[in-house]
Amino acid sequence: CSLLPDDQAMAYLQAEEQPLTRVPAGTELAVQDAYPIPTLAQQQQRPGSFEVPRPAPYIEDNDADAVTSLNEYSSGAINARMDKDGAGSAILRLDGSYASNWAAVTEAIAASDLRLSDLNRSTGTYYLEMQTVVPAEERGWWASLWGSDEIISETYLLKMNRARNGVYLSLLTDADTLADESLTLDVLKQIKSKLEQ
Amino acid sequence: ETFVVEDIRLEGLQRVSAGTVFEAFPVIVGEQVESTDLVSASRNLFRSGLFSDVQLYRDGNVLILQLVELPTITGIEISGNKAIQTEMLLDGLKQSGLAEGLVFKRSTLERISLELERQYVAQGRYDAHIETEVVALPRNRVSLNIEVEEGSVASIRHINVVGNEAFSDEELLKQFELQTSSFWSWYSSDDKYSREKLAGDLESLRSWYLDRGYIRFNIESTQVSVSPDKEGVYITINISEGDVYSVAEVKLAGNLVLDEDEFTRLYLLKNGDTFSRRKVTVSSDYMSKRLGNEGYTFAKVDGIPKINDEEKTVDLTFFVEPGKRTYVRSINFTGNGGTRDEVLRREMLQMEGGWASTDKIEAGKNRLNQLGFFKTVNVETPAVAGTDDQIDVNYSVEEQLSGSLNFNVGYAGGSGMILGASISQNNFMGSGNRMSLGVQKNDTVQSYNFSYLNPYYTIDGVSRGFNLFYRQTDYSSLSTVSDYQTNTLGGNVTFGYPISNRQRLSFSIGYQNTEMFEGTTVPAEIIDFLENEGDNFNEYTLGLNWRYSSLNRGLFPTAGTEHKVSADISVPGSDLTYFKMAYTANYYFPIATDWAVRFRTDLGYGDGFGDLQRLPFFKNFRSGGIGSVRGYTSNTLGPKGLPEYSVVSVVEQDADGNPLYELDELGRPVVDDSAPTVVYTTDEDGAAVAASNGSQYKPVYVTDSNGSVVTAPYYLEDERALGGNVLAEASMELIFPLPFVEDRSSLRSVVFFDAGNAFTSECYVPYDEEVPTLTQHPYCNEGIDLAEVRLSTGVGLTWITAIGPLTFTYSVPLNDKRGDRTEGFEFSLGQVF
Amino acid sequence: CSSTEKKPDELTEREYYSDAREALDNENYMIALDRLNLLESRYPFGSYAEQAQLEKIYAYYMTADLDNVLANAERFIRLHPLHTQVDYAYYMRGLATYEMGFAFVERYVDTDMAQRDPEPLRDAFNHFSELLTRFPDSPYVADAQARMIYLRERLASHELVSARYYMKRHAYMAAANRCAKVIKHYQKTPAVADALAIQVEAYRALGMQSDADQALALLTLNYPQHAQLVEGEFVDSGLAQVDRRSFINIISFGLLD
Amino acid sequence: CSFPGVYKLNVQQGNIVTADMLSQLKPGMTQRQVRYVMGNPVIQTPFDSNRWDYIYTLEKRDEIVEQYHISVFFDAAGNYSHYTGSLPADKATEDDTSSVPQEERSNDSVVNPES
Amino acid sequence: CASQPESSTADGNEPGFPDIRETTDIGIEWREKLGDGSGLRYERLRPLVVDDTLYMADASGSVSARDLDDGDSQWSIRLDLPITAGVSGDNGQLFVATLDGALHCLNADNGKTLWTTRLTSEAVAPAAFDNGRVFVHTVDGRVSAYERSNGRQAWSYENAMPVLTVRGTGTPLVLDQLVVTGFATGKLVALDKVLGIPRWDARLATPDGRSELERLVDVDGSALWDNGVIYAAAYHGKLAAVSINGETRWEEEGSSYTSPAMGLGNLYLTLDDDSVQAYDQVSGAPVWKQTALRGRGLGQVVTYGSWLVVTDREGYLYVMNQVDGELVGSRLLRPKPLHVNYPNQTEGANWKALRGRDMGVRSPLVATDDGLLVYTNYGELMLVTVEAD
Repeated sequence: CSLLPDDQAMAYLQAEEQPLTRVPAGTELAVQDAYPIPTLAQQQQRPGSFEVPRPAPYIEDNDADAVTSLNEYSSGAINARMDKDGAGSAILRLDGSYASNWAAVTEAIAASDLRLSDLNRSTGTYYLEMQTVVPAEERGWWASLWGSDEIISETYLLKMNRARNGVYLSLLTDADTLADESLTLDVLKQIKSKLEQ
Repeated sequence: ETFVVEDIRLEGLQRVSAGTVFEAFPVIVGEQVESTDLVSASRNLFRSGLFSDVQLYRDGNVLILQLVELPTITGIEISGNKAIQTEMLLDGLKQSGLAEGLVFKRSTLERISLELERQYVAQGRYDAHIETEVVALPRNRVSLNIEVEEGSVASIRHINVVGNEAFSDEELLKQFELQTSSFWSWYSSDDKYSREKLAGDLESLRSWYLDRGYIRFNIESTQVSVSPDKEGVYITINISEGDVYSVAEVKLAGNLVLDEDEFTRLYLLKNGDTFSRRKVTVSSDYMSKRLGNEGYTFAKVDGIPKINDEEKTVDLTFFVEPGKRTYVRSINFTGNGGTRDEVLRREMLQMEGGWASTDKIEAGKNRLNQLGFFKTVNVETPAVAGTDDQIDVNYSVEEQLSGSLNFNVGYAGGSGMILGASISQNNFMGSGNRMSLGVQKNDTVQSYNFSYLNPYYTIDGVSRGFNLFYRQTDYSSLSTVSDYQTNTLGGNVTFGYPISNRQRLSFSIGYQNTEMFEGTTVPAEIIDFLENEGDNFNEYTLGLNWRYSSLNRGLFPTAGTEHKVSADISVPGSDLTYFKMAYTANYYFPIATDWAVRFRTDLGYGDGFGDLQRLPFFKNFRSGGIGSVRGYTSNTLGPKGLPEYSVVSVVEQDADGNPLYELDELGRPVVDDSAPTVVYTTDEDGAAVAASNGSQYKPVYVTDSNGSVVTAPYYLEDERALGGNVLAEASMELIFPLPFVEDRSSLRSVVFFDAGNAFTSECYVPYDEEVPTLTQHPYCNEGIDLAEVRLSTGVGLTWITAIGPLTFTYSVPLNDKRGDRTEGFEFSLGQVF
Repeated sequence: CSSTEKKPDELTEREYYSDAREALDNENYMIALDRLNLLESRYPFGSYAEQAQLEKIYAYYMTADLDNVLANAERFIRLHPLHTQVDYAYYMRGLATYEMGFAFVERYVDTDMAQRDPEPLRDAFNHFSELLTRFPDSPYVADAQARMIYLRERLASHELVSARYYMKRHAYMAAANRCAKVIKHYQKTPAVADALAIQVEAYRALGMQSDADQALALLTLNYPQHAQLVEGEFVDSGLAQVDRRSFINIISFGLLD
Repeated sequence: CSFPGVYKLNVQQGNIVTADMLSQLKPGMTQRQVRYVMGNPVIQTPFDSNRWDYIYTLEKRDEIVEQYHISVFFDAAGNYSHYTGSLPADKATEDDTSSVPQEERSNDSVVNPES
Repeated sequence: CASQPESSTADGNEPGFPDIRETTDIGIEWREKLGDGSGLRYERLRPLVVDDTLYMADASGSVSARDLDDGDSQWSIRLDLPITAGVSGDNGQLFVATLDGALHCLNADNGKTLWTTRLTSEAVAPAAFDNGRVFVHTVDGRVSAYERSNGRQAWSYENAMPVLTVRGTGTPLVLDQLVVTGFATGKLVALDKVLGIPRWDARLATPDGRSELERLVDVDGSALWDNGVIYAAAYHGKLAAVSINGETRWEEEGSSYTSPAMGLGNLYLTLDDDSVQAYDQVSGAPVWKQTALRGRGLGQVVTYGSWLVVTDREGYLYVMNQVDGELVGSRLLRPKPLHVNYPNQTEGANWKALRGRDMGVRSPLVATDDGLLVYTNYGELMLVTVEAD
C-alpha cells in the first residue's frame, strides 16, 4: 500500500455504532441525540469496501408512456390524505399512477379558486398565482423606494413528486425554497377537498 | 349522434407523453359517447395548456385527435444590453420561471419584458425599452430575440436644503453620500439615486445638527421628483433648525453594580457643554463596555435627554441596566482547516464556564491575530437559547500562509545570488510550532541551519527551542565588508516564558566554535586581533531576552508598541569574553482607517571584558540595507578598517611628478603591486612627503603644523566596512493603503525616513615602528558622531507570497559621503522591513 | 448509428452520449468532461442532457475537483428534483463535503482525534441524512449511513479534544460540561467512555463527590475494560498534572527541582 | 514551587453567588423563580437530579485561592426546598472576583475615551 | 417614448425631421442674450408682459425690464440667490421666488425689493395673484396665500404628497372665490380664496401599476378657465372639463405634463409622447392628432392667431394650423453648431454631450400682440413673429 499511513477518511469502514450507555436501576440519563441517524426500513449492513459509484447509464425507453393502457387512467381510488415528509413539512399523499393523479389534480385546481397560471407536466409543476401581502422592504429596489405595503401576486410551485407507491404534492416558492407552513396547509387542504368531491 | 368509441388514436404528438393526453381526455374506450361529451373532453384537453390546437375526427368508431403542441422556448438571445450583461438578465428571467425549456405562451412574452424592465429600473435606467421578437424554429421550437434599449441612467441634477441658516448648503451637502453629477461621478457614481442612500444622508444631516446642540432639529419633509424625460432626479429637503441647547445636569440612574466614579470618569459631556448626541452615545458605549469587562456582557446604558425649552438646556440621565452577569457556555473555532484547535484555544484568556468579560474576549481576538497564522479573525457572542445569562463565543478565522517553502534562487541586496533550499513553517503541520530547515549557498555565505521552537512547551506558554548551525562566510568576494573568512559551528537552547500576558522573558545557553582566516588586503585591526587572540575560538554564550508587545497583529501591525532588550555574554572560560546588548523598539499608531505611522529605533553596544579590551571585530554591529538604514548597501555603513600597505621610498620623480621607482636587476620596479602602495619622498628636513600613488586609495597622512606628513603607512579603505561596537538607528514610516488594490491583507506599502549608523566607542590605534609618530587613528572619532549619521528616504512594499515575504524598496540616500555605497532599488526575499 | 465518420457537431444526442460513456469507461475523465459539456450545449433539453449532468458529477469526482462536484450536484438537485437518479446527486454532494472535512494533516498525521474545523464534518452529516430521509431505498444508503456513524464519532472526539485541554488548564467545570455534552448528545460513540473517565476526575477536583461516583458507576457498568480501570480501581489520567513542573525543572531537563 | 515570575493565567470557573441572592430564596419557589434569582448553574451534569450546584472556584498560580459550593435542593414536586453550603466569610466586595491580575487592568484595556 | 420618427429629411438636415410644406414666414424681431439660461434645476422661468414692457428673470438671479417692441433694457437688478420661479405680477408689483425658499416682491418700476417672505419650501412655478393676495404652489405640495401689502402668510393648504412626483408644479388658477390648483396626487383641488379650505376636488388620474414610476399621476400644467369651465390635464391621466362647482363635464384620454391651450372652439394639448391632440371644447371629442413631431421632446403648445406654436428640445419652433393640425412652418432658433455631427445623433444631443449645453426650449411661450416671446434654455430671449406668406 502507499508509503503514507492509512487514510483516516477511510476509517469509517471500521466504525461501529456503540450501544447506548446502560444506566443502573433507579437513575436515568437525560439523552437527546444531536446527530440522529434516520432509521431505515431495511437494516443496512456496513459496506466492506468503498468504490466511487457511477450513475446508471441512460437507456432510451420512450415507449414506456405509450404502452400504458387506457383504462389505467380511469381514476381509481386516490384517497388523498395529509402527511409529513422526512423533513417535517406538510405534503398531500395520493395513491394511483402519476398520470392519473396529474389529471385529477389538474381538475381539482381548476375547480378550486386557486389561480393556475402555467403548468409543466414534464417537471411535475403547477404554477399557482397567490395573493400575498409583501411588507415594504422586501420589494424590488425601486419599488421599495416608495414605502407603503402592497398586495402583489407571487408565483408558487405546486410539485407532484413520485413516491414508491403513488405520488405526493408539496408547495415551494418560485425560488425553490419551501413555502411557509400555513400557506402550504391551506393550499393542500383546498385541493384535497376538491379531489374528494 | 352517438357511437361507441372502440379506440383513440393520437396524431401530431411530440414532447407531451401520450399518457398525459389520455388522462386529460376523459373518454373511455367502449363507452357510449355523443358529440357534446367530445366537445367538453377536447376543451378539457385544451385547458391542460400544452396544445395550441386540438381537432377531433371520426374514422368509423375510432376517434382521431389531431394535436398541435405549443412550442417550447429553446433560445433566448438578448442584444443591445451594455449596462447589464446577458447572464445577469438571463438569471433574472430564470428566477421568475422564464427559462429555456418553458412552454411558450403569449403571456410568457409579456412576463419576459416586464421582468427585464424591472431589472433596468432597479439600476436607475427608468426609460429602458424592451422589444421581443419570436422566431419559429423547426421541430416546433421557438427562440426569442430580445432587443434592449437601455436608455440613460437618471442622475441627480439638484439637491436643495431649504430652511438652513446656521450652516450653508455646501457645508451640509458635503456630508451627503448622494451628490449632484460632477466630473468624478463616472467613477464614484455618487449621483445615482437610491432610497437607502437618501435615508442614510438624512440621518447624517440629523446627526450633524444633533451633534452641534440643535436638539429640536427636525426634517419637515423631503421631496424627490423625476424630470419628464426621466433623465434627472431632483431632491428638495425642508428642515427647521431650532436653537442650540447646552447641557445642564448629568445624572446616573439604574443599578450601577460598580461604584459611581467608574462611570463619571467616562463622561464626555459636563455641565455647560453644548449638547452633542455623538458624545452621549460614545459615553454610554464606554460605560456598557466597562460593565462588560465585569461580566455583564448584556449590559445596556442609554443616555436620555430631558429638554427644557425655556432655558434651551438639556438634563442628561444615563440609565444603567447591567442585565444578568453572563457566563461563557462554550468557545468554538471555525475556519481553522489546517491549525489544530488547541493552538487557538491556548491563546484564550477567557475560560469556558467562567464569567464573560468583553476585554478578555477581545484580547483573545488580538492574541489570535498576533500568532500571524490568520488573515482575518472575527468573534461573535450569541446568547444561548433558553437562558438570559449564558453566551457562546464563536471565533471564525481565515488562515493564511504562515511560512515559506522556498527552493529558491533568490537575490538579496547584501549577499548577491542565493542558491539553496529552506523550509520554514511558523505553524508546522498546524501544531503552532515553528520549524525551519535550511541550506543556503551564495558567493559570501554557505550555511546549514535547523531551528525548532515549541511556543507552548507547557500549557502556561513556557517555550523551548533548539538551534543548530554551521556557517562558512568569505567576505573576500564581497567588496563591501572587511576581507576575512570565518567558519562557525554551534547551537543553542532557548527557554522562554510569559511574565504577564504581554511580556515574555527568555534565556538561551549556547556553544559556538569559530575559525578565522585572513583575507588579502586585511585591515590592521584584524591583523592585530589575530596576532593577539589566535584564529580559533570557543565561546560559551548566555543570552537573556525580554520582550513587551502590545501590537494588535502579528503580521503588519497597525497599533501598539513593542520593546525588545537582548543581552548576550560570552562567559569567562570562553576564548573571547565579551558582551553585546541590543534594544529595539517599534511604536505604531493608527491615524485613519488603513493609515498608520511607525517609529522604530535600534540601539546596540558591545565591549570586551577580562583580557579582551575591544569587542571582537566579527561581532561588530554593521548598518545599512533593508531592516536598517535603507538606501545604503547592506552592511557597508560603520567605521572602516585600516589595512596596511607596503611602503616604498623613491628618490626621483619624472617631469610631471609621477614617481620613478627603483629598478631591480631585471629592470622591473621594486614594488609589490598586489597591495596598493604609497610612495614617499622626504622633504628637505627629513619628514616624509607623500607623492601621488596612482591607485585610488586615499593615503592616510596628516600634515602637522609645518605641513610635513605625520602618519604614513595606512590608507583608509573606502569600501570595506569593519563595523563598530555601537549602533544607533532610527526610522519613521508612514503606512498607507496601496490605491487600486482590493485585498490588502497581504500587502504593506510605506513611505520611510531612515537615519543611523554604526560607530565605535574606542578608536583603534595602529602601531608601526616605521612611523613612530602615528599616535591616533586619523579618521575615527569616538562615540556617536552626528556628522557620520546617514539619512535616507524612499518607498517600500512588502508582499506575503506563497514562497515567503517579498520586499521591494526604492530609496534615496540624502547625505551619502564619498565612498559610501548606495542602492537605489533593493529587493529581498524572506525579510519583512 | 451511421457508418461514415460524421463531423463532430452533427452527431445525434445518442452518439455524443455513447462517446462520453466510452471516455469514462477507459478513465480519461477530462475528455469525458469535454464531451459531456458538448452534449449539454448541443441538446440542452431532454433526458440526455440530464444524464450528462449526472455523469459530469462522477467525472469531476474522479479528477478530485470537489468544488465542481458540489456545484454540479446542487444544480442537478435544483433542476431535476424528480429525476429517477437524483439520489445519486444527493449522495455525491455528501461525499464531496465528507472529503473536504479531512485536510492532509488530519488524514495521515493526527490520527484518531478530530483536531480541526468541525464545520465540513457537520455539513457532510446533514447532506447524508437528507439522502436517507428522502430516498430510503436508494442504493447508496448503506455507505452513507456508515459514513454518518463515523462522522458522529469524529465530532464527538472533537469535543473531547477541548475537554482534555481544559483538564490540563485546570478548568474543571469546562471539561466536565464538555464531557456532559458528549454523554448527552453523542450517544453510541466511543468517546462516551473517555468522557465518563474525565468527568470522574473533574467532579472529584470540583468536590462533587456524588456526581463523580455516578460517573464512575456508569464507567464501570458500561466500559469495564477502560484503560483507567485497573482491576476495578479508577486510575487518574494525570492530565491535570501535565506541565506543572517548575521552570528550573524544565530548564535542567528534569534534573534539579 | 515554580520559578518566580512565570505568568500563570488565573482560572475562574462557575457562578458568582452573593449573600442577597441567597436571602431571596424562599421555600416553594418554582424552578423559574430560582433561576431568576440565582441565574443558571454553570455546571450541567448529564444525571438529572433535583439538585442544582452553584460552584465557584478561582485558581491563581496553580492553587485554588477561593472556592464555595452552594447546592440548591428541590422537592419531589420540583419546588425549591432548601440549600446547603455557605459563602466564605471574608467574601469581599465584587472586584476581587475579577480574575485578571491587577496590573493588567491598566487604562488601555478600557477603550480610552478620547480615541 | 424615445423612438425616433421615420426618417424623411426636409429642409432641416436632422435625421428624422418631419417634412413640412412651409406656408408661413417665421421672423425674429429681436433676440437678446440674458443670463446663463434656465440652469440645471428644470425650472420653467417665463417672461411677464404688462402693457408693452416685458419683465424677465434668469436662473442666476437677475431680474430685468425691457421694451417689448425692441428688447432694450429699462432697468435690471440682481438678487443674491438663484431664482427658481420667475416673474409674475402686474404693473405695480413683480413676484419671484429664490432657491432658499423665499418669495421676493419687487417694485415694477425700478425693481427695488418691497418685501421678502419665507415660503414653506422651494417654489418652481410662478406665483398667481389677485389684487389682495399672492398664491404660491411650492414643491412640498402646499398652496399658501400671502398678503400683497406686507407678505404676511394668510393661509396654507397642505396636500399629502406621493413619494415620487414629476419635477415641476402648476401655477394656481385664481378665480373670484376659488383658487384652483392641480396636485401631484392627480387631483384638481379648488380652495376657498379667503379661508384656504378645499371646496371640491376632481380626480384626473388614478395611480396604478407596480413600480412608483408607473404610479406617477402629476397634474403639472396650470388649469385653464373659460366662461365657467375649468380645463386641466394630468400625466398618466385625462384631460377634463370641470364646472365651477366641481362636476366633471367630460374627460378624455390626454396624458400630459403641460397645460392645454384654447382656440377656435378647440382645446390643444401636447401629450407625453410628443404628439399634439385637439379636442372639441364643448364635448371633448378628439378633433385631430398631429403625430409627426413624436419623440422630439415638445414643450407646452400655445395659440397665436389661427396657428398653434410649439418648441422642441432641439431648439426648433413649429407652427401648425389650429383647424386641422397641419404643420405649416418651422424654424431653427439656436445657432448652427460648429462641430462635426455624429452619425445617428441629433445636433441637440451632440451639443449636450459635447459641451453640456441644453439647446432646447423648456419655458412656456408667451403670446403677445407684437409676437411670441421665446426664452431658450441657454438664455436667449427673442420675439418671434409668424405671418402667412
